[in-house]
Amino acid sequence: MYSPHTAADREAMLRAIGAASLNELVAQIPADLRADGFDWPTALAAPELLAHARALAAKNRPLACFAGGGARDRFVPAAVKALTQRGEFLTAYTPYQAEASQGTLQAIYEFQSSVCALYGMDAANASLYDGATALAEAVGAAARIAGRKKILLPESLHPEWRVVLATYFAAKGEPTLETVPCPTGRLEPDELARRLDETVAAVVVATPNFFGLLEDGAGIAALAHAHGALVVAVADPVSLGLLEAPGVWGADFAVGEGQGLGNALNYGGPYLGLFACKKAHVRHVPGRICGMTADADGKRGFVLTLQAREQHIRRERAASNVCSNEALCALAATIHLALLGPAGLREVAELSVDKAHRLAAKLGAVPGFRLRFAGPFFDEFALECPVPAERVRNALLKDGILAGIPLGGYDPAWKNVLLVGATEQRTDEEIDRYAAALGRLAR
Amino acid sequence: MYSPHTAADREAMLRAIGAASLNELVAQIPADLRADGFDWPTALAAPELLAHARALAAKNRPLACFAGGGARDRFVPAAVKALTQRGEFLTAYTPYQAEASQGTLQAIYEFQSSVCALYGMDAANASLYDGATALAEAVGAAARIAGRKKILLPESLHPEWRVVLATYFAAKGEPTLETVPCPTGRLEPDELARRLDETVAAVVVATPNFFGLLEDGAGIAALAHAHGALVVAVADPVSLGLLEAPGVWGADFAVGEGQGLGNALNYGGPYLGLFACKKAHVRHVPGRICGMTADADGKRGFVLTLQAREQHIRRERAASNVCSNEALCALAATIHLALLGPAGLREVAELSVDKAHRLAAKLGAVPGFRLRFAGPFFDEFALECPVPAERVRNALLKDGILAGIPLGGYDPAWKNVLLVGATEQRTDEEIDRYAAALGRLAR
Amino acid sequence: MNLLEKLSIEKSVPGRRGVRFAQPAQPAAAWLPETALRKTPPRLPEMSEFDVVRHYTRLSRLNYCLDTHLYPLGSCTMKYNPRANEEIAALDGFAATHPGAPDAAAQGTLEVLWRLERMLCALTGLAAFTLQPAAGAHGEFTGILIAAAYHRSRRDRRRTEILVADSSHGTNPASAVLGGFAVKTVASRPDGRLDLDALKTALGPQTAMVMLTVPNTLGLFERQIREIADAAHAAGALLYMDGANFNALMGLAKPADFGVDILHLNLHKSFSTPHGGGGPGSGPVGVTAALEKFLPVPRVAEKNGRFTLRTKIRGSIGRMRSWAGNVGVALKAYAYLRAHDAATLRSIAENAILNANYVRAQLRDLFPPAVDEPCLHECVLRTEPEKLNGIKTLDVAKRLLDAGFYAPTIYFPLIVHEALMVEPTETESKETLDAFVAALRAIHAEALADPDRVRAAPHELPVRRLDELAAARNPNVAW
Amino acid sequence: MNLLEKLSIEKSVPGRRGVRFAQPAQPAAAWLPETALRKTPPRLPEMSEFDVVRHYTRLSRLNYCLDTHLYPLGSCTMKYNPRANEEIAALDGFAATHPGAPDAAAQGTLEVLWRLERMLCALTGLAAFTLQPAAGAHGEFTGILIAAAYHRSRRDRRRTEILVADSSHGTNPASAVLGGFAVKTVASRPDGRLDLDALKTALGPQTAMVMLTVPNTLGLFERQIREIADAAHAAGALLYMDGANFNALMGLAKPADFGVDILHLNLHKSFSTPHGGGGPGSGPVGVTAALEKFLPVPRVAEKNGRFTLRTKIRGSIGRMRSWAGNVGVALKAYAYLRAHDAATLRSIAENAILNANYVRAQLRDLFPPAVDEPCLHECVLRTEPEKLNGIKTLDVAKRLLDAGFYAPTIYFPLIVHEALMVEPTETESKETLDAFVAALRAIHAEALADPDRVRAAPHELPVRRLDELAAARNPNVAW
Ligand SMILES: Cc1ncc(COP(=O)(O)O)c(C=O)c1O
Ligand SMILES: Cc1ncc(COP(=O)(O)O)c(C=O)c1O
Repeated sequence: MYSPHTAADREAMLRAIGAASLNELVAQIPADLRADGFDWPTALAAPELLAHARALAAKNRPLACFAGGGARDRFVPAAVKALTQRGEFLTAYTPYQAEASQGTLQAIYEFQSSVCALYGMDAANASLYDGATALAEAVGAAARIAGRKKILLPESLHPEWRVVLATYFAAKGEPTLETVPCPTGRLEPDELARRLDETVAAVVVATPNFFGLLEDGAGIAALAHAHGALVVAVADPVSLGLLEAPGVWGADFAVGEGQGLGNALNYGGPYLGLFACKKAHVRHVPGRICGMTADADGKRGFVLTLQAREQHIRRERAASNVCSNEALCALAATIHLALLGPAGLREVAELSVDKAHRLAAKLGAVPGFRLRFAGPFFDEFALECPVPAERVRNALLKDGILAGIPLGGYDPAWKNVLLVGATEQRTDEEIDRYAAALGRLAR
Repeated sequence: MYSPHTAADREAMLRAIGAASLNELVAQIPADLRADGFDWPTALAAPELLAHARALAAKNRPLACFAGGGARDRFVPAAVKALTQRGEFLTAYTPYQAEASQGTLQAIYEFQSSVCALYGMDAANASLYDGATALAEAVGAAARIAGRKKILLPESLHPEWRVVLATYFAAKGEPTLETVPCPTGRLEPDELARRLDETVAAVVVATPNFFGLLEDGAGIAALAHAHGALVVAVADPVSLGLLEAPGVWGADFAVGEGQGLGNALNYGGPYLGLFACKKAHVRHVPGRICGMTADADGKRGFVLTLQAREQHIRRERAASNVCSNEALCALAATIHLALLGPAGLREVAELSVDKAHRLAAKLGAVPGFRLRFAGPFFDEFALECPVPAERVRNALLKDGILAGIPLGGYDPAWKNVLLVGATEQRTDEEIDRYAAALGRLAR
Repeated sequence: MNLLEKLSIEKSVPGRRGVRFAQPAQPAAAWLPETALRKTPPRLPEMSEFDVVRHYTRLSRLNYCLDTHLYPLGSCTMKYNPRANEEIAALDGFAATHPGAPDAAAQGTLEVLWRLERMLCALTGLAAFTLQPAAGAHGEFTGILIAAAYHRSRRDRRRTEILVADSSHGTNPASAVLGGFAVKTVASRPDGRLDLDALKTALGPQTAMVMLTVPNTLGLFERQIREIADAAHAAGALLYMDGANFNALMGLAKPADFGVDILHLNLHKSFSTPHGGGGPGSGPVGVTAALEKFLPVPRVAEKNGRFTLRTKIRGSIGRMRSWAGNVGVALKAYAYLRAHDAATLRSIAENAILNANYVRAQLRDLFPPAVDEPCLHECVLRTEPEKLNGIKTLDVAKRLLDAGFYAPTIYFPLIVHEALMVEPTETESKETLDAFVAALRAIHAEALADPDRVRAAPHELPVRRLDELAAARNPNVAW
Repeated sequence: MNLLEKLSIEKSVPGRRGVRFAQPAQPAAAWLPETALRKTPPRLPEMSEFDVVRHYTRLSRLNYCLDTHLYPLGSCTMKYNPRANEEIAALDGFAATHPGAPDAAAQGTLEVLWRLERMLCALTGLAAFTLQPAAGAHGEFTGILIAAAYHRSRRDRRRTEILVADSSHGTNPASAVLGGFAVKTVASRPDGRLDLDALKTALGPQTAMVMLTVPNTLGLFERQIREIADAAHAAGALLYMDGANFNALMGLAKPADFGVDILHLNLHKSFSTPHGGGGPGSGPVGVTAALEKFLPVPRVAEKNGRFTLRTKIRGSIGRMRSWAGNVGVALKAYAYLRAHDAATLRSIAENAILNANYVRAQLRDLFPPAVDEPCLHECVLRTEPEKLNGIKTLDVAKRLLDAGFYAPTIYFPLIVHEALMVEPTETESKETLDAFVAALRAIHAEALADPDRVRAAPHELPVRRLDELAAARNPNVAW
């Protein structure tokens, strides 16, 4: 359909090749391995294809989104979309030929720099698949560096991310993962201290954590370091418009889900794995890294660098198997951050915090509902419901509200817990509508 | 808001200027002419602006569009939008500096060529405001060339276009416009012949005409030419994927509404005035024209040409006052036509014809409804209703159907007439839904 | 042949296909007479979709544009075109609405048009606007038809003449003639303003209207505008303001206070809608209450929050085009205006004025301003060939392209010899202006040191200087 | 410093603002402890919106890309990226849906995912697919974890080794190691195919899986694939097919018929989703019925036209990432596949094969193919420095950039000396290929006549050859 060849083209080309027919070229596929047809729908012409897609898209329901859990409904400036859709970015490959790819390369360098600035780190890569896989890579690197096998994961880390880590390391059997219970919703120093010993390679700490709560990063880092363990921080990059950078409070690695920086919700992907670390660990970074250099005339330029870590050079001895990453999402994040700047990012963070707190106050005031945990939270919070949270979520759909994520699917103990968040996108009207709907439910 | 200046920038610049304050620079506006404030809404931040616009857009109702009248719901390939939104096209000005504008200029040349190809003409301009104003310009040029004053306009020309012509020439008083009645829905040779004499500068003929009917272009042209009058043809460019070109059947000028070539409905604008003519008249063409030339090295290039016709050179002696035109819409049309090619354009035309005819058969079979006119039509037709057409149109809104344009507003004699059309976009399901709704109405 | 990029038709291959459609249930021959069908298909390119995308992407890259280069085109207000406006205008609800849809199905668009009209009234102090004109020149013509209708309504048939300033844009006299008026040009004084005495002499019972550009095309405010208005009114004439340069007045002054009767604005200039390589634009026309009834139809009316499109208004001049206007452009302007409060609107004008004066101040020693006093939104400088080895404005302009800047408007206004009309707009930063100033200063130095290099410019562009004369002598305007 | 374009941070001006937001009702200090707040704002650029648009527009123009240049990168399938796919994936209904939305609110997306899975099954003959992997390498890793789970489920703990071909992509061995397996490399024969005898020797009770790329990275079909499959199965091992090169097989052959147990496809290659400068991709993994239960969650299930997301499946290896996968990419692939019927899908493969052979035939006298027989979708050629004044593949690649072509994949597969791996894809026209062939032939001639010019290439690009060694020696990876 998208091939330009006319019958005349094909003939001329076959003649040039010296082949009698296309079949002759395909002959190396043994006849008994050829497909003899398959079940396939009729083709849709261009207008029908669009109409079909529109009809499908219309089967999804637009909702005022109070769900988070690592996927946030954040404002994406129109310029982000317009620029990332430029063919020069959209249709380029990984910048193997640096001289013909300076646009992509410089943008990656700016991306890495922005990530370092947010997380207070020295080095970052060109992106990974998403936050969860970035964490898996960081944990793997930390274990290699520390030469130890055990990783401590707090229960306050996203449960899906914990499953991803378990999946990643199940076959290899190492590093081993130990979950630290968080009955207060946060990683308690005592609980951690009890588990720290010379087998622990790294402690993972998410702040804001899965429940939206702020952890004592500095305290945890000090504890971990005292036992020779590395610290891997997980942080929402938007929160870092306001909160202290992990690199400052002592993290050795920092990862995050970057979707909220200029990327749409997309039902879960493509998202953006952010990965950063202190200088000492740069040669353990997985995936692409762009570095600054100069050309034959001394003119500044950028190249993919430290490729000796990578699979295409090192094969089975590579630091990771990552090849394609999420470059276009990273570009969106880079442009997004440049558009917002430190002041804009702070505004987004402050608005989200403010709205989440005002929402929490209203929801917590509905009879039967209360915040599950005490302590400062960022822009998400765990709401304890008098009934299964899934029922609450389903009931509010008819008000056009996605009330949050019911946590019972992750842990039966959380059956009545709804994870609720607000971003800069939520209006006062929507917040009030949510509270009112919950109020009606309580009656 | 979009200005980059910080307070420090302003100060530094004022210092360089040697002005104490901005006020000093503005001082040439006498103080008593300064505004002392005005009523203005509070500014909307970026997310609120988008939300506000979405809310407004949602107040328009999506309808299956069977309305035409010069504005058609046609399929626009995604590539048209992606390419016209490229900053290089979108944010360039009229290509005054040709060397830095070869992209726009070559595209205009291709546009002119495509228009000539469709209409069978030798020359075209870079676009005019819309079809109606293009006709006004053509009529004005024809009167100047013929050195005569009278223009014959058939009643089968779009009534709004007739009003536009009347408005354009009212103040000047010339050319004078005479409407030729079309009781059969078409321009009858006898009616025309009766009015043709040596005062007639031009005869306008639209085919397909306002009612969708095909006119006898060749016959009319022969008649007009026999009386020394020029022929100005009006034609939907999409119809020319199938129908004989006006230049072939004898028109001297040809104009059309080009919206259907790659441009959205946009509630009426921006649209695209197409203007073409035979070689002899090229120096009477209004607006921008791009021509091929060569640079100092003999390399091919393009420039705006024949500028001696234009207002910025000739001022009160210019062929027209047109300055800005509809360049981006013309670009969309150019890309659209390149994507479709002759075969694709023919497919669109055939689909529209086929769907309109199948629709007409179904609607005409509903008791009380019938086609108002006999004779071959293209993809629109006049449906005679048993009740005022406006009522029919309003009744079908609840079925999600825009049934057509009621013509009573143009002429009380057409009170019960609904102008109905179908394009390649209308599905069989929609056609059936329309017929069924009309059937229910008839009961 | 030596060329930059083949034409689409030169890339065409018979039988190659791009976008395809479904097959009709019946071919056209089933419905249409054979005689009506064309004998040969139109000579359009036959390309694959990919070929087309690549072709126009490559073509686009031959352009300078605002998104890549400073575009200091005087009188054109090439300010940043916010992408939010594009997103908003493209929203399906707006873009997919047929202009023949009943009011009930188009409330969103009608509300935008109505609100925009109210906002333009607030900005200008005028009573009513039409959004129908598709461009500035179209607006002028509309205004001229309104003036004609006004005088006609008063049965004053002597008003056959329109006075325009010699510094005016070419569209002003051209529009006047289109409206059937004779044009008389009034001279400017050495300070760049209209000569009030000359105007008074020219005014008479034959004068239908005075057309004035404010700020004028020298970037100067017509200080005596009130006197001009009074003189015109005293003579029974109307005052028309060409408001294409409204960027300099936004939030600072209301033309109604000047005594203006009719004015047009250019949404594609002052209000940030993109120029698209030559359009589409939008040239709304505002009038005083006395003239409102002459505005073209349709017009949007509001009652209790419901919006209707009025198509029959007694006194209206008629229709300037089909449908309601360049609605897509109006939407962008509306979005732009809603992004600002009153104070930031005013700062638009202030920053535009600051930028123009900054450029003027930095260049006045080498490129003397046509009038040496602070300007508003743009400054008109001059090249002095006699001091520059004969280097002309055209040469300077072409050499600027090499330096990575689009050229200013040149040779306009016509009353300034070797004019270079620079309008930086408020969206350009000090750093960009510094680079522009440095480039012009370097060209000046080069003109003294190596004039032939300047004369042969551009050197760094995809093509060298193009032969415009040859193009006009032997027009080749289609393949 | 001499540079192409400043960094965004170098264009930053303190206090300058781009996109702004509303002010919160209360500042953060009202809600958060002072100690948690950062002391210094992150060092991000402070730019106006216009600066940002101009910056990234200008940056973009430093790139070659598919939309402007042929991109004959072997193994990468750089085919046209239809814009319709972008439009569809960006539809609000799809793009704005939260992954935590209940099934009832996401029926549209779930239906697309389900249909796409069924289509991938139809194309490959396999029983089930997961769309969760975000790229090809991620898919490989998924497949390896499935293999491990399979053997574990059979309590077969001896299977610690994975066999890969020496021509395989680097991700194959790297993924195997990530899964905890030892990697053993099996050599290829001179005809570019895996050495079946060597494989049989290597196979044993320790073998968990054989990983094979089909067509292999030389663009050749593994004719003995069935024998390979049988041998692997006989040894109790699984057969994994790296299906990144599926473009050559689309509609022509179903991997399930080869005896493949697990395979991944690259939607961002075969199915036309854009590569975006390095991603996002999508690497769905397909398996036989016997292995279906090991697929990661979530999976989409259908019943009576209602779609549900299943998150708990006994036997599943778990989750490879958060949520359901790169849904936006899957949407584009779905749109692509729906635009084709079975016959045109097959013609995709045929035309891709035709194009590769056309290039091979036209160049084989100067750049000898690694294996001189008809290829499938790509051909691997060699530069012969010894006959070319020492000019190497790298030099040829850089010189090709000057000629207006992106370079082929070079120095891969590792088993071919001085490899130039050319994959034109089916969306390039004969004319483009002719130009590419002519350019390579010209470079060959130049290498003989003026080798220094070739060695110093590129000459026409924004930068000359960049120093990669210096970059790695002293990494500067952030401002
Ligand atoms: C002062 C002035 N008046 C009128 C116009 C005409 O506007 P338009 O090009 O939109 O017709 C222009 C545009 O260049 C202008 O600068
Ligand atoms: C043969 C082959 N296998 C695997 C991969 C890895 O795919 P990805 O880059 O999507 O991880 C590639 C990509 O280059 C490839 O060509």
